[in-house]
Amino acid sequence: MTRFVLHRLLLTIPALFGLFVLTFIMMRVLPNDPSAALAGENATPAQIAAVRKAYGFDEPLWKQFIIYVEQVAHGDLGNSIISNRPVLRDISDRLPATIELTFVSLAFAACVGIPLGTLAAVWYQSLFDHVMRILTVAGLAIASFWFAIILQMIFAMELDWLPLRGRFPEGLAPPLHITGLYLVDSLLTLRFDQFGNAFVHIILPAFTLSLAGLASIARFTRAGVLETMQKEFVHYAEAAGYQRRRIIWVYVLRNSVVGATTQIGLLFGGLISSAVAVESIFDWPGVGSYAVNAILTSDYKAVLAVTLVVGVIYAAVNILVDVVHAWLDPRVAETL
Amino acid sequence: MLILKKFLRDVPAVLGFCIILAMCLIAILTPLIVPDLDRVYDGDLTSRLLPPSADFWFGTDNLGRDVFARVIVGSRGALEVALSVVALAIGIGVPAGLYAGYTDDWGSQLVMRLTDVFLAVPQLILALSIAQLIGRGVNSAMVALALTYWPFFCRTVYGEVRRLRSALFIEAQRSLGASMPRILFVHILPNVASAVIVRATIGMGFTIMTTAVLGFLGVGATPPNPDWGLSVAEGRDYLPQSWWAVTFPGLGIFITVLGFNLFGDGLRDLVDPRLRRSR
Amino acid sequence: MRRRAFLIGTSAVVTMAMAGGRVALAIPGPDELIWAEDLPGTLDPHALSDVPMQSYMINVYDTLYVNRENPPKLEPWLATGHTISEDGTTVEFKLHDGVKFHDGSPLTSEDVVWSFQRMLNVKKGPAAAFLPVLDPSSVTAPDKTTVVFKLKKPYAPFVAATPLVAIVNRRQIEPNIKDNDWGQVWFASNAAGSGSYIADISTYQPVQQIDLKRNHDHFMGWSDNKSPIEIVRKRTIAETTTRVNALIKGDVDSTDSYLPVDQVERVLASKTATVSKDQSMRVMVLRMNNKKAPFDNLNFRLAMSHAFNYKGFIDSVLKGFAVRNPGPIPFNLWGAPKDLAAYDFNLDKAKEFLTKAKAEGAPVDREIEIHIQEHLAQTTQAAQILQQGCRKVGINLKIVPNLWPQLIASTAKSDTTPDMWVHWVSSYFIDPENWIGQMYDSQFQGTWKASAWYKNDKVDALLREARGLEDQGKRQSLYEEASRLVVVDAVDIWIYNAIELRGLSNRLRGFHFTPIGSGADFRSMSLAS
Amino acid sequence: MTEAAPRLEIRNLSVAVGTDEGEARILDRVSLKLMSGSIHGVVGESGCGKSTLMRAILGILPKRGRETEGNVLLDGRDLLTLPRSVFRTEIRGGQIGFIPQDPYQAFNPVFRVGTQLLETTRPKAGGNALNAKADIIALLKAVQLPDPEHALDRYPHQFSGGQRQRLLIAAALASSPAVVLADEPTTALDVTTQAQILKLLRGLAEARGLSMLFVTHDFGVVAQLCDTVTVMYAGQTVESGPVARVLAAPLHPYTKMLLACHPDRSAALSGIPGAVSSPLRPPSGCRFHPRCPSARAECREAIPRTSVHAGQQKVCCLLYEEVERI
Repeated sequence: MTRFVLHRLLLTIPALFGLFVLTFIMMRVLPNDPSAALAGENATPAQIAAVRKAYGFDEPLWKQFIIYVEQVAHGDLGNSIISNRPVLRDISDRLPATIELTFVSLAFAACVGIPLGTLAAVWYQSLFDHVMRILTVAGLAIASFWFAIILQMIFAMELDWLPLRGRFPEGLAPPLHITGLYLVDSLLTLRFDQFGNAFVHIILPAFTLSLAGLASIARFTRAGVLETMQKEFVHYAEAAGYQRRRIIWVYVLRNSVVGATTQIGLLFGGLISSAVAVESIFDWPGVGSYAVNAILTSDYKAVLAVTLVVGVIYAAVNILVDVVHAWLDPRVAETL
Repeated sequence: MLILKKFLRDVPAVLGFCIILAMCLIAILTPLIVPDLDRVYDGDLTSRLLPPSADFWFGTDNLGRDVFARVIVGSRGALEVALSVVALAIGIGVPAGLYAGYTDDWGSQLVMRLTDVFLAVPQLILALSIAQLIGRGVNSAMVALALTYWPFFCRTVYGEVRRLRSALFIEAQRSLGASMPRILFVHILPNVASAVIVRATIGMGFTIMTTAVLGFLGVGATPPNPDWGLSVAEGRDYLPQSWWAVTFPGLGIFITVLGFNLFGDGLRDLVDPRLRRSR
Repeated sequence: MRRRAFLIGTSAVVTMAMAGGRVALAIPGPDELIWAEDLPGTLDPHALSDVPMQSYMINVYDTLYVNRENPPKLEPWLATGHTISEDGTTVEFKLHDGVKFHDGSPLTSEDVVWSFQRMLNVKKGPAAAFLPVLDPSSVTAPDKTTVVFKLKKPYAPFVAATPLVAIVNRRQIEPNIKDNDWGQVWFASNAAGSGSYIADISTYQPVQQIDLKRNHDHFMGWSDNKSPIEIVRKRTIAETTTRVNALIKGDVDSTDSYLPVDQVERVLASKTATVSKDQSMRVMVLRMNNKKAPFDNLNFRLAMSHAFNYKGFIDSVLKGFAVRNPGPIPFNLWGAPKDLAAYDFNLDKAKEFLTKAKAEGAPVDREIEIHIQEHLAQTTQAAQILQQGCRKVGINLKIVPNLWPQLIASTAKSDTTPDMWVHWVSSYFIDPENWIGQMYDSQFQGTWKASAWYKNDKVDALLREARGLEDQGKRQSLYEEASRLVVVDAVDIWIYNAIELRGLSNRLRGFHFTPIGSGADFRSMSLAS
Repeated sequence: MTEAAPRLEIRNLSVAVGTDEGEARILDRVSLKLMSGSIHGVVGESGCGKSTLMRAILGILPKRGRETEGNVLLDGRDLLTLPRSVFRTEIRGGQIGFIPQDPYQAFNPVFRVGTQLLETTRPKAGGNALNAKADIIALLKAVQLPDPEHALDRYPHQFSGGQRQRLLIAAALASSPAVVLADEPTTALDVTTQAQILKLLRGLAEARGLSMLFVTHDFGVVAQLCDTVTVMYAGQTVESGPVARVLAAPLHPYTKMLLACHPDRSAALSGIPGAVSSPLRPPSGCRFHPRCPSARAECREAIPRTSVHAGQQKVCCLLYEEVERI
């Protein structure tokens, strides 16, 4: 297993380095001079030139790159050109919020999507199957930024059941920082009131975000179950007299889901992408809204850092998914 | 014929096909449906944000332009963008995939490692940073999407070619002395075409959605383009009173993406008997 | 068995959570103000000088002078008064005694000197107003309560510009200086002030939120406000729709001062909130690059000036929440001629001028680019209004979305400056110099404010003379004359002077608008129970 | 010979399935009897309907477009009239144990063997998981699996094919079934393992008095293992009787040819010309006539009836109908 994990890590590193080079080139080659932004709103041309020199933007590109690699090697992705704060710190402050949001969405999507997909496969080509397929495809076709606004209007404004925005009520102290995930921290400290607060705040954004994921999960569960149902061991289980419920919900499903775990990485990528718009609408203090702000202020260092950090997380999730896959399906690790 | 019969029995796929057909018709017939482009670009400020009526079927937007006309003309733009992106991505991805799949040299390695790099970040995130860096506008959004979408085609083709490479009929061609381009384009390409077509169909829907998100985030189409995503973004400040300015472009995105996804799904069921599914 | 226990456990937790969750939906606390206006990009008041920074700075920091009321009046604050030498180059301020920073250390003339030196060395934000006339070494403190500024040349707007400069606590910043950076990295996320409110840095999340606590020991005392607000929670809500919804729902006590006009009725119709409508000093301008053909042609510029539907824009798009401003200086500031004739929307005249321009050989058929700031919907709308007019007279106008940082970078040179772009000139300091002076004196070319690349020796002379004079009456007539000249030359398209719209909760009392900081001065506010 | 009541009797069982191209009659009036404590072989080429027969007995034919006629009597009770729920709770994994064809495919790869073996005893053993486990381990000993105590915690891929087949045999026996169905349980195995498994089955059958229906295409296996045999062709029974008799004196031309194919039985390996006919469009008359060397003109039209020879050997061929008539 250790060898398996190491192998996956080694495969990831060149890709991440490539991404690093790619983003650097994008940021610097393109006709974008960050000096003016750095110099400030009322800067004179002379001031801008001074900034350009001070930050080394007048150096040749390869030299800038080497300087940058050195910085990153020291765990420094540079300071935001807008706020002058270390971007990595800002991003890591916001990371738990995004992770909490995406994982809750993923969990919700899985809890609803897997049974739906399974039923659709069991009742293959039935009315339920057709309706479910259209609905899940519809889930993929709904623009999340549009859906988010609609949900806010209904559940936060009209019905007034759920909070409109944010991650925690203003003015109340958030849970003690252990993991940074409010839902987890509040439970760890047995503060059920805090858990409740965190929970009601996450419902709308997580639901919005989960929609596309739910649809994907339902779709690949359906496909997986259909495929697994053709397997010999299912026929055997039937002939050997396993209960039908157990065959489908335990034996077939486990195999289908094991096969589908590899899809979760891709799904996670989709969630992170949607989070960019959704976080901003729900005012969720995560990396997504940070990215939107960075784009709007042309904070190229922040954009670069977000891209890299998302890349690293994405890689980590994919490795994690592979490890879980290997753990669920004992044959995988041994084939290596 | 059997395939057609099987396809016709797949109700959602047929529905998807009908939607695509209708959308294409609308896009082609735009000049007939909306003869007066002034309604698209040139609003009357005194009639801004009017609710749907006999005169303005979908109401008017914040500059008094006809939302119906804009949604209709927007369909053309959406399809054009999606087609260009997918075509560009195929143009890069398929030859690259053919080459990388067929050969074993360092070039093949390079291509595949390059796809690793592009796939190391979720597509939208990368497209977002590329689009915002090369300057805003439909064209840069298109370039950004194509640049981030080709690896998907490359991977698909690569996998198929690897599978086919050792097939008997290819071996036979090779021993007959057929050149590599000939083998690739005459013998292998037709065999990977179905996989590419399926991915392209689903990619159309996916691209329309991603373009809309880029438009919404302000790195896509630019005013006065009646782009759907941009229209939703422009209209969202007028919610909830002027719901029509947001809802109809949103429905445009929804229905078109739905059509491509349903159809693509059905195609995949036909083409890929293993029912393997991904995005 | 295990599974059942798990299910029971989970439901128990969720039930308890839901029971506790009711608390979450309660409105903000009775003595806490939730202020939903964007946080500045950095907390360093010397690094930035924009509207979000102003509304933060005026609460956490003190300045020599402040602007209050509307129309604004310049009042001494940390200073008790000032004197200007005969030749206009030496300005001396007397300071209040016994002022204390938030950490308890005294604020003396030394701190004022150091603050100005830091501001001038950092060379960002507010520095632009001072760099041409002030060297860091020429700020001195002869005694504990006196600060002397030696200007390179007479500069009349100097005192009016002092509210731009926050006086910061040297003792807190100095230990955090690295690589001679004047503590910029540290100060970007810290505070060291003396103002009416103390920034609680532990609550600071960049871009997102910061809490301010009342400074009970503020040197001005609190006798003017019987029930001041103890805690102000500043929150950024990025989406306009969300921000307005939050106000209506009662989650927050304010929006920013750019409430979309179409939301005004909705806010007014709610039981929870109202809208404050205040005449500001913020002029919207469609810039024209006078150095680029065809904009070097007066008739073409005139054609453009007549092609914009001013009334339609102000009455329909802005629903009347703006006032037509015919020239560069806000009409409610001295120096703006009362009799200035505004260009009107007249497509016949536009066509006429266009024909003339064409006859004079101007390349009127080329595609003209107008750059907008894409996250500011109004810039798009204005450009689209112009686009509609242009379509009708046969000018091909293309809208290009852009962003502030890129735009100000592009204005460094005339050939990179866009054909046209849309922006506002807000009140950085209250003096015609902030508008016409920095916009049309050719010596400022290369800054965004002077991006019309207009050069008229007569205007240059008038503006330079006005800058050197202390007498406001004399200055006024000079600025009025200059205004008439630039309007005749149709240098830019001046549209309106803004009425600022800010949504406020009904429980808020004591909101007083002033163009600088847009009324976000928490000192005077209180909350009704 | 006194006719005892058979354990399992199939009477005129027909199964037809609707397909895109029309109705396929996969089983056509199949009859056979499995006597208590005996092993009955079912022999035929692939595609002759053996698997469908198994599925019909187990009640797991696909639902859609299926039509079934005839009777499947287990201890005199007609299984085909039973509701599905009873089938599920009493018959499969209860009164009928099942040994599948391919031990490599029959196990779910991601579950431990123990989970899967204990699955069949789940409904019956109730809460007493400990007992069920002990019973299974005892069975594993009976099927001579090495290290039976730890076998349950391992994954399927950690066993060899023969071991897996032993596990599956144990699973089939777990519910002490009245009848065991074995679907070519040795075809996927190599020859030595095959022999071991057959020996094991024989031993188990004798020790436990099992009644077993053994499906195979291999007469050699039948000879080693079975007491009686039924030969099937294209969904029909063509001949049946005691193994010794059928092997020694096959009556039906098909049986003869099948026996001739077997390398152990004849010096020359002669294949049967042609292929099994499609159940979609079966030949008229006797289904075997297109391939039959002794076919006559009437074979094309007349449907043969079953005739009995020497009181035990039944054959379904026009040749013998005449013999009878004469």
